[in-house]
Amino acid sequence: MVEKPVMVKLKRIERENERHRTYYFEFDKASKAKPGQFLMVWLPEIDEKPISLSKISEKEIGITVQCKGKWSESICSIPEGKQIGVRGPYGNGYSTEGIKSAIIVAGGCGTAPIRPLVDKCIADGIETRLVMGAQNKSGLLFESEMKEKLGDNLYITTDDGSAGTKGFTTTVLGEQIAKEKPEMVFSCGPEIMLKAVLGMCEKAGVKCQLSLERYMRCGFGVCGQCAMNELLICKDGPIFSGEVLAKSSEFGNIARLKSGLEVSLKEYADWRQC
Amino acid sequence: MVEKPVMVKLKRIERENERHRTYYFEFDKASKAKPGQFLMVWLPEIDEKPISLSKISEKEIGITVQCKGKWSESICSIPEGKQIGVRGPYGNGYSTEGIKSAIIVAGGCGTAPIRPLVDKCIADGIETRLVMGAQNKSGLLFESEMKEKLGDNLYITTDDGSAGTKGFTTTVLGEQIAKEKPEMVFSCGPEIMLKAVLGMCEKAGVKCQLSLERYMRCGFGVCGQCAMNELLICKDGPIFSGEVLAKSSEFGNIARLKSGLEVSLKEYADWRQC
Amino acid sequence: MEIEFCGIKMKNPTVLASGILGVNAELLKRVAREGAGAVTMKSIGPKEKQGHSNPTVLEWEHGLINAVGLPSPGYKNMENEFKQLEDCESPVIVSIYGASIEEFEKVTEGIVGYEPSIIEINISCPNTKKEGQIFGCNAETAAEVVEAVNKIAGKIKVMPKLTPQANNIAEIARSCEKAGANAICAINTLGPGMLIDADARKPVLANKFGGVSGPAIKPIALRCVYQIYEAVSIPILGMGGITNGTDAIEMMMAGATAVGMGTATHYRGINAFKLVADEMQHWMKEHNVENIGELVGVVHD
Amino acid sequence: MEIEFCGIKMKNPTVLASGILGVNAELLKRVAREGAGAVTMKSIGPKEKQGHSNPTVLEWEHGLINAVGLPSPGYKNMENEFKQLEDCESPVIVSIYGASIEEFEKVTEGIVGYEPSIIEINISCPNTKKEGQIFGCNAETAAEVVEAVNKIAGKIKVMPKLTPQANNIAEIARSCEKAGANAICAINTLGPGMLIDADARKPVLANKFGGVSGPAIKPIALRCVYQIYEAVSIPILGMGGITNGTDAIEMMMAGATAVGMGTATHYRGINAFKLVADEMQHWMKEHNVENIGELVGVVHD
Ligand SMILES: Cc1cc2nc3c(=O)[nH]c(=O)nc-3n(C[C@H](O)[C@H](O)[C@H](O)COP(=O)(O)O)c2cc1C
Ligand SMILES: Cc1cc2nc3c(=O)[nH]c(=O)nc-3n(C[C@H](O)[C@H](O)[C@H](O)COP(=O)(O)O)c2cc1C
Ligand code: FES
Ligand code: FES
Repeated sequence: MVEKPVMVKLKRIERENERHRTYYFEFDKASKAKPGQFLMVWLPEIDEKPISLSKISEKEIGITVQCKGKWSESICSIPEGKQIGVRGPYGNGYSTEGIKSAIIVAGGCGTAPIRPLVDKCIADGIETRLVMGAQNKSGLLFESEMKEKLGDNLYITTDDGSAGTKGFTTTVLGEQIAKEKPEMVFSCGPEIMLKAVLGMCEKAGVKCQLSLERYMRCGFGVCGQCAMNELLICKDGPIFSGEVLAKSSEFGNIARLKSGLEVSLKEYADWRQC
Repeated sequence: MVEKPVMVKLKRIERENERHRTYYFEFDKASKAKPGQFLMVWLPEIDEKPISLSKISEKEIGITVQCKGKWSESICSIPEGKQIGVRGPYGNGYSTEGIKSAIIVAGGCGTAPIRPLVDKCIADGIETRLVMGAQNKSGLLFESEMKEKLGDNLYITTDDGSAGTKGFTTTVLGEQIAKEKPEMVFSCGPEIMLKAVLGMCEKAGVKCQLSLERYMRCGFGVCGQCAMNELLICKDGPIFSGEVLAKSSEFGNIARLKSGLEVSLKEYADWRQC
Repeated sequence: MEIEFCGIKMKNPTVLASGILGVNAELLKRVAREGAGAVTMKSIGPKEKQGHSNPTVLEWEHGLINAVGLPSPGYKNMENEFKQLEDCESPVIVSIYGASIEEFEKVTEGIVGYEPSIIEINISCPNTKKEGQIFGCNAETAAEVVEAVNKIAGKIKVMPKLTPQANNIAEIARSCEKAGANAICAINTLGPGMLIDADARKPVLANKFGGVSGPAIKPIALRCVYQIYEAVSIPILGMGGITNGTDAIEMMMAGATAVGMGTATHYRGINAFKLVADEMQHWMKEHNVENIGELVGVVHD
Repeated sequence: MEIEFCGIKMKNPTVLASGILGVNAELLKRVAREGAGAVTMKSIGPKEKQGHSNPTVLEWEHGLINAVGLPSPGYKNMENEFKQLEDCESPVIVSIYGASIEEFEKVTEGIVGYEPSIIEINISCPNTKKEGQIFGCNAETAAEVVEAVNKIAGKIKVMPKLTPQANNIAEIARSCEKAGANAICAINTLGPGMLIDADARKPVLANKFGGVSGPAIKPIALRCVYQIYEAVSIPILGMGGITNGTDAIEMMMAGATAVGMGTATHYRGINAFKLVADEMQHWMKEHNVENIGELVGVVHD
């Protein structure tokens, strides 16, 4: 259980769409991970990044990456059969215990950790609706797989209307809560979206679990880099309940750059952009 | 299983005779030790010495010390209730497997490891004779206990005749082998005696296991200090079969001082004297 | 378990080490709430600094290794944190670093107004080129830094943090004491060390080298504190590999008045401080020790 | 798995480190038989020396700690051992120490006639006052010792053994190379460190301080070897914390041509050498490496 990278061979690489790839490999330590947990993924001499598990099974583990920066462009150029370094799984993961009905809201590459969550909800017999959004059709992830698994319970939105309903996921979330209040809302996506999701849930009196993101170093709760107020995203999170987030002055507002400098979420997002 | 001393409380101290004391304490790691194994016994700021287990049980562990030098005089002055440091057990111990009859030969403070060996032989249903010798009556150890356990199978010798037969243990050993050949001879005592025991066993065609002694440092086979030819007394021994010893040019001849200097056994014994 | 450490009252002898968790005021307050007798902020530098790229913090079989590289928002950007620290339930130690005497002076000037309980002078970081160890391996330069900081610090206590890489740590401590240090902190991470991944055929840390902490370094830390205790009469904040109550007691016996912990939070959680303080108390009861202060330096008797 | 180390042929890259088992010829031959590619004798001094009192060698949670204190019969009393070593199946390295250049010279003169494969110059023992580290922490004195020994050694190869306590081990290695060293051995034990027993309220080693070896020091050893490799072109005998095949491969990747092991014999038995050599071979097969030499220094690419 030593937290240093293990090199694993990329068994299979799937092109999800223009900008997203899913990488499959064997990594026993993650075979019983919870949806929402993440790995630190090391590309030697490039960088190491926290990446959510987008596939959890005994047979194989998957991660889905948006190709856009130095690290992610690098991983996109690695061919099948080559190795990457992984350590983890880290974080707490979503909790589905005792829940009978849920709405899941996924935004952009936030859909990655939602995939194993959907599997888990179905396995647990939870009545599940999924609202999945992206800027445009080509940004959608796992569309056909989700359609297959959820049928009419899948609701798609795009900012430009190139697929599904034109507009934001939160609009559909509002409609769905109004139609039938779920016991829990699960969500992952841009923090600005999560903030809106929290607001709607609070108003409707529905519990929620939201997945957050901050720049990380250790990933296991030592360095403090990922702090949001007194919370460590890597260890206390990345999944937080709405109750906890409602008390956080930094949620939706403030994040830390690599130096530890506190900046507005907007400035952080410009630096970060995922 | 880390080989550093553990402080244990001296529960009980028994005065065996003028010069020998037995110390009892609890030390779980040794509760399943084999007769012939030893502990490294640490007296803070004094020294650390290898000492055989003279009592092995779930309830308590015992060691028997001859008071004569700096370290042993120190332990003799420690009152009940105080602590000493122990690590181990070390070494291989005597093997009683598959044996039906045995003669045990104990010389001087070599009687210490023989005590648990007698218990083991009895428990294993081995037909056991014990030849126990010392310079004089006051040097004998565990006499009444052995008498009780072995009855007529106990043979005592003293150099000066102050108890038992006057003479050497080896004389009695010869008689006993002649009377009825045992499957195994076990022995512990001065190396000169052990050398004689080996000679008699070889001549009579009887197997033997002899317990040796050398100056030690680590006690667990790393430093090489206790070497006798290519053997490590602390780890390959301290119990060796007659076959192995017969091939050793140093057995009965040569030992190493603290510096590693090879000297005659006599010179070593003068330095060592136990 | 209350102690006094160079005039500062602490509810127990455990102290959060610098660079662990302490990036913001709220985490420091959380650690104080979870039992730490005092808390240390992550070392603050003269200007904004990114630190090294990832991987920066890794576990290995016997501890952690890190090359975070002293990231800092810079002392000018930390007003917000200092203000929020006013109601911290435990004393706050502010750790500072610089690449020159002038930088140390600048940072001290910038933070002294917030009146931390102690200013820790980090002259011992093994994973940056310009800051750190170069000051801590030489008795004269170490003393110069202490003297410079001390002048500006006024009545605020100053405590240089030393490196085990120094060839004569006792001499360096003595020289710092003469230069006005009110306490000594020892040790910073050991090394640097290096991890290599055989499959990747590469060093694992992006910086290649990093400071080693945790259980592996305890014997070195004990020796350093033992030697410093013989050399100075100011109190020592001892750290390096402490993970349980017995470790802490050993460190105090070697000569530490208070004990720091960093890596332990990985093995035992943020409440490591409460756990260790409880274990120390348990040990004291078992051994009929009334006052923890009795144990400081006893192995020297 | 055959390699050549500064002209010496070895059946595999594993070497018995000095001070472990190697007190007499027969044990050295046993270790050679149990698989070691080369064996090193316990360091030999100028005269008979008792070493420290017990406890001298202890295990702790992450390795060993020892303060044996360089006991030695003295080079004059070792003729018997040298004679018996003539039929050792692996090359024999003779390790020597001294408290002055003159002592190093005397010992070299005394043993050079026995034509060991390599003379290892121990300038790095951390648990004696007069011998050891004082020579190994300074580039000039290190070079002086190497030069003096080298002059007497003639065609016999000489290999100084360095300490991780040196503040710039690369510089020391470079300076030894210039002074005529044919190889570098790194590292000797780390520290010194110290164990304290809380119940006894005492340091456990009679000498209080001792050198730390085994798994705990591997990251430090890897860093030292890495840095030395960048500084010199003579081969390196890398050691410190190697216990299995992967450790050995990592050490070679850092820059070692051969790998020493001492503490591993405690964890894995005297046949540690065969076990580790087998594991290395297994690793090579799995990774399609034909020649172990390909791996030397690869992390530097
Ligand atoms: C991730 C990490 C970051 C650290 N950052 C700093 C730092 O910024 N300043 C400093 O003085 N020490 C720093 N240290 C050293 C610790 O304060 C402490 O001296 C060292 O880790 C030994 O204690 P430990 O074994 O309890 O962790 C850091 C240690 C770790 C593990
Ligand atoms: C008990 C013991 C005795 C040692 N004696 C010597 C010695 O006499 N000369 C020497 O150069 N190194 C000596 N060393 C250091 C080892 O040769 C080696 O450099 C060190 O232990 C690191 O390797 P390891 O981790 O594989 O043990 C000794 C080490 C131990 C554990
Ligand atoms: S990334 Fe280090 S504490 Fe979260
Ligand atoms: S005493 Fe160290 S090897 Fe036997």
